[in-house]
Amino acid sequence: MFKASVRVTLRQSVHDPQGNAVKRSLHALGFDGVKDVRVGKLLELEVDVPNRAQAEEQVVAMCERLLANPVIETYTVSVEEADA
Amino acid sequence: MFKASVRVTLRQSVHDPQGNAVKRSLHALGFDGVKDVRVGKLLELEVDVPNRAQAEEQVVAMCERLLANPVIETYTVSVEEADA
Amino acid sequence: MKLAVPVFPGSNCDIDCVRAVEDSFPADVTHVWHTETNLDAYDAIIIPGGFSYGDYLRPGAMARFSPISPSIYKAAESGKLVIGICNGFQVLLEMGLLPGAMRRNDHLQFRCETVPLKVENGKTPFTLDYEPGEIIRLPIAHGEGNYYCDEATYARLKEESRIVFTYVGSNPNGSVGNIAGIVNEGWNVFGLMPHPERAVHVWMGSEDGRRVWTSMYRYWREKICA
Amino acid sequence: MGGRKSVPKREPSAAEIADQKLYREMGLSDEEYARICEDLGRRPNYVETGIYSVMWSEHCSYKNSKPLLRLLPTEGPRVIQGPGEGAGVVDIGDGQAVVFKIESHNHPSAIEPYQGAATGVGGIIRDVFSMGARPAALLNSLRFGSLSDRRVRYLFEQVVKGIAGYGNCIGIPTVGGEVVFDDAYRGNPLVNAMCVGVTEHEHIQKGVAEGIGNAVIYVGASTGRDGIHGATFASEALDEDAEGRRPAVQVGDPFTEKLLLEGCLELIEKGLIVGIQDMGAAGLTSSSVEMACKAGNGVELNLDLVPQRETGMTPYEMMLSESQERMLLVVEKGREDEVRAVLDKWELNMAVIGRVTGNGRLRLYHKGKEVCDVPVHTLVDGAPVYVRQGSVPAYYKENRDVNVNRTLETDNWEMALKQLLQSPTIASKRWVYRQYDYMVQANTAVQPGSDAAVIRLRGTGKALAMTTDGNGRYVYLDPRVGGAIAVAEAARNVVCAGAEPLALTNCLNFGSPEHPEIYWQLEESINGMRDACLALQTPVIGGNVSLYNETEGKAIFPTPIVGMVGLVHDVSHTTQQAFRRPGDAVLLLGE
Ligand SMILES: Nc1ncnc2c1ncn2[C@@H]1O[C@H](COP(=O)(O)OP(=O)(O)O)[C@@H](O)[C@H]1O
Repeated sequence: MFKASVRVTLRQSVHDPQGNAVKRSLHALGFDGVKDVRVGKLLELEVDVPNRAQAEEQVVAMCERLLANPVIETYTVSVEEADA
Repeated sequence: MFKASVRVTLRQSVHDPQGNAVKRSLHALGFDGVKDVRVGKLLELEVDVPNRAQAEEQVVAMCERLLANPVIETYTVSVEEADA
Repeated sequence: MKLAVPVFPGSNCDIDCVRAVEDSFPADVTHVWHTETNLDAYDAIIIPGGFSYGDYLRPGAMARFSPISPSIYKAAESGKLVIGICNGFQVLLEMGLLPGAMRRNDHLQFRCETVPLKVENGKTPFTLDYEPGEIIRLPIAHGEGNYYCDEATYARLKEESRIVFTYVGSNPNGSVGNIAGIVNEGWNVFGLMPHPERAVHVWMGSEDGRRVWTSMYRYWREKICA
Repeated sequence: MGGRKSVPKREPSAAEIADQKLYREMGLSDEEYARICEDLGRRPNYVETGIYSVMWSEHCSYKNSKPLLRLLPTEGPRVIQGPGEGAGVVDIGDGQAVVFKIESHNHPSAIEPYQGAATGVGGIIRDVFSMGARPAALLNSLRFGSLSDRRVRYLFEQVVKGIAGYGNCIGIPTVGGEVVFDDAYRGNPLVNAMCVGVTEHEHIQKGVAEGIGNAVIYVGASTGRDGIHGATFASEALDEDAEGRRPAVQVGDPFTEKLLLEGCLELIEKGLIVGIQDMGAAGLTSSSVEMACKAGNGVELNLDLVPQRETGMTPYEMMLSESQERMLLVVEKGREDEVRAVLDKWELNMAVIGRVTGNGRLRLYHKGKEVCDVPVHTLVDGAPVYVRQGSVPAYYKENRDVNVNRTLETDNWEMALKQLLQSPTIASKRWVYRQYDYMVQANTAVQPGSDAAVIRLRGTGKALAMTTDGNGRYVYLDPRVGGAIAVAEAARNVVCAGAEPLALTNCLNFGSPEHPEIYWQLEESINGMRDACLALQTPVIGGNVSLYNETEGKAIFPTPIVGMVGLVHDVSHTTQQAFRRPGDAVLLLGE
C-alpha cells in the first residue's frame, strides 16, 4: 500500500481570486507581511499496487486524466510507503 | 521572504464527500487500486518577516484564526526560505 | 420592532429579507453595512444569505472578522433575537454562536428547490406560530448545507430540543440527523439553511416562511414589551 | 503571442511585422494590413498592429455579418435603445425600462468549460449593469454532443456548474434556458448566456467618452496577461491543436463582480457618470476606442497607471488583456474624488488612467514614451466590411424531394412515447436548473420548468416573461423557415406565460462565413427571423454573432438563438404550463 499526495495549483499566469480574497482578509487581521496567497487543492490517496514505481505512474496518470485541469492547473505528486 | 505551505484537511472522523466522489470517478476510470481519497486545501503564502521562526509563528496564528476550522479541519504548516 | 440586516460584501439576500419582514408584520427594518459597530438600537438581527466575501475560503469564515461582528456577539449574549439564514447560518457557525460546522453537500452540487421540513420545536421565539410536528415547505438554495457536529454535540442538541427544523423525506445535503436549523442554548440565536424570506406569498409557491417572522414579532411583543 | 508562441523578449519592429508578415498571426489579412498602413500613412508598430487586429476581428467589428444584420428590424414604439450599446433597452411604462442581451462564450467553454461558462455569465451581466440597470434574471441556451460521449458529459456538467457558480454567487436568479444534445455540437458546444435588467429611464447610461478633459477611470480587478487575443480567438475555428495554442484562460471572480455591480449602480444613482463600458472582449482597447468613437472624441491613456497584476507587462499585453471584472468610466473632470469615495466603500480598485481629448486619436503613453497614436474612427467605423456571396448547399436541394408527410409506423405507441420522453433533449431539465438559484431576489413568480419564466416587478402589479429558444436542426433543414420558427417559438412561450412580447435579442451561432454555403444559411435564417419579427412586431434590440463554430472542418448546425422578453400587464394574469385542477377543460388552439 502506498500513500500519494497530490498538490494541484493554479498556473502562475492564471488569476487566483480565491487567493486574493484570502490575502485581503489576512491583511485585515493585521498580518501585513503576507505578500501573496495562492489557493490550491490537496489530494491524499491510498493506492494498493505492488511497488512504488507503479504507484507513481498510476497517480500521474490520474492527474493527467482527472485530478488536474491542465488548461489552468499544474500538479506535483509525491509517493511514500504506507506504514501497515 | 519566506514561503509557507499550509495543508488543511478534514479530520479523519469527518466524512469527506468530495474525496468519495473522486474515488468513485477514479474507479470508473479503471484505477481499481485506489482505496481511499481525501481532498483538502493547499495554501501557499509568501510572507515577508525577518526570520523563519517568526514566519512559522505567524502562519500558525493565521491557521488558528482563519485558515482552518478546528471543528472539522486540521492543518500542517511548512516554511522555507524563498530564493530571492 | 426594530430589525437590522447586516450586509457583508457579497451578501445577496439582504433586500429579500427586508421585504419579507416588511410584508409580514409592521416592522422597522433596515440594512446595516458591515462597517457599522453598534447595533444597540435594534431588537433583532437578521444575517442574510449570499456569498459573503465570495465564500472563497469557507462559507462565512471571513465575515467573523468584519467590524460589525462584535456587536452581533453582544446582541446574542444580551438575549436579543439573532437569525442567520443560509450563508447567515454559516456565519453563525464560524462565529461560534452555534455549534458544529458546514461541509459541501454530499452530492457536491448546488441545490435549489422547495423542500418539506418538520417543525421539531414549535416553542422557540422563531417558531411560536407553528404547530409542533407540523410539516412545512421552504425553499433551499445552497452548495454547502451539509451540517456536521460530533455525536456528543448531536446528543446535546436533541436533549435540549435545539433542533428546530429537520428535512423530511430525502435529505438534500447529507446533514447530520437531517438537521436544517438549530438554536443556541438560550434559544435566541437561530441558524437555518432554508430561506423563510422566499416563502411569504402564495405566488412564491409557499407562504410557510412568513410565520418565522410573525413568531419573532409575537415573541418580542409578548416577552420583551410585556 | 497569446498562447501561440511565448511572448517574444523584444517586440518586433514595424519593419519586421511587415517583412515577416507577422500581422497574419494576429488574424489580419494582407489587404487589411495594407489598409492600416494607408490609414496611418506609415507602418503600425507592434501594439498598434495588435489594436487593429482585435478591433477588426469579427468579434468586435462584425465585418462579415454587419451587412446581414442590417436586415433585422430594430425599431418600435417602445424601443429606447437598439443595437449598438452594451445591451438594448425597451420601455415598460411607469418610467421603467427593461434592458437585456444574449451573448456567446462558445470557444472558451469548449476549452475550459467551468470558467468559460462562468466568465460568459460575468460578461453579459456587465453589459446589462453598464447600461444602468440592476440585473434581475439570467437565462442560457446550451448545445452539446451526445451524452454517451465522456468528454461531452464532462463539458455539460462543468458548463452547468460554471453558470451556477457565477450566477448563484452574485445573486442573480437563473430562471430559464434550454439544453439540446446533438452530435452536430460534439466538438463545439454552444454556451449562450442572457441577462435581463430593470432600470428607471433617468438612469439609462451609454458608453460615450463625452466632454473634452473629462477623466477616464479604470475600476475593478487588476490587469493580467490572461485572455490576450481572446477576441480574435473567438473568431477562429476550433482546430485540432486549439488546446495547445489557446490563450490563457480567464478565471471568473463573481465576488468582485458583485462589488463592481453595486459600486457602479451607486455611482449611476448619484449621477457621477458621463459614460461607462465593460472591458469585455479586447478589454481596454475596445472600451476606450468605442467610447471615444461614439462621442467623436479621442482618448489619451497613461498605461503606467493601469492597475497590474503581473510585473513587466507591455503596452501590447495591457491593451489586449481580457482580464475579467473590469469597467471603464468617463467622469466629469473634478468629480474624481466623489467617485473614489463610492468605490472605496465597495472595496474596489480604481485609477484615473487618462482623459478625453478633442483630437479624435487614441494615444497611449508608457514609461514616458508615446507608444500608440491612431485615429479612433479607423478602428471602429473604418473597419473592413465583407459582403459575401452565398450559395445554396447541395444537401438542401436534395432534401427538397423528401416526403415529410410520412406517418410514423408503429403499433406500440406507448413505447414510442416513452422513447421520445427519454431522449435527453426532451426529458426534464430539473437536473440542470436545480443547480441554479432561480429564486434569489424573491421576484420569481414562474420558475424554470414552464414555457417562459416570470419575474415580478415589485410595486407595479406587472411582471416580465422571458425565454430563450432556437432549433438548429430546423434551421439546417430550412434556414429561412427555421429562423422564423425560432422567433415564433419564443413569442409563443412568452404569450403562454400571459405576456405581450416586447422585443428580442439574438445570438447567431454559425460556422465559418467564408464558406458560401454557411454564408447562405446565415443570410437565409436572418431573413426568416426578420419576417417573423415584422409579423409579430418584436424588434431586435441587440445580439451577438459567433461565427467559426467548427471542428476539423465540420460546422455545427446553424443555430440562431432568440432571447425574448414580454410584459405581463397584470401579474394576476400570469399563466403556467402545468395542468392545474382536475376537471379543467383542455383546449387545442391553432392548426
Ligand atoms: N440551461 C437551462 N437553464 C435554465 N433552465 C433551463 C435550462 N434548460 C431548460 N431549462 C428549463 O426547463 C424547462 C424545459 O426546457 P426544455 O426541455 O428545453 O423545454 P422547452 O424548450 O419546450 O421549454 C424550461 O422551463 C426551461 O426554462
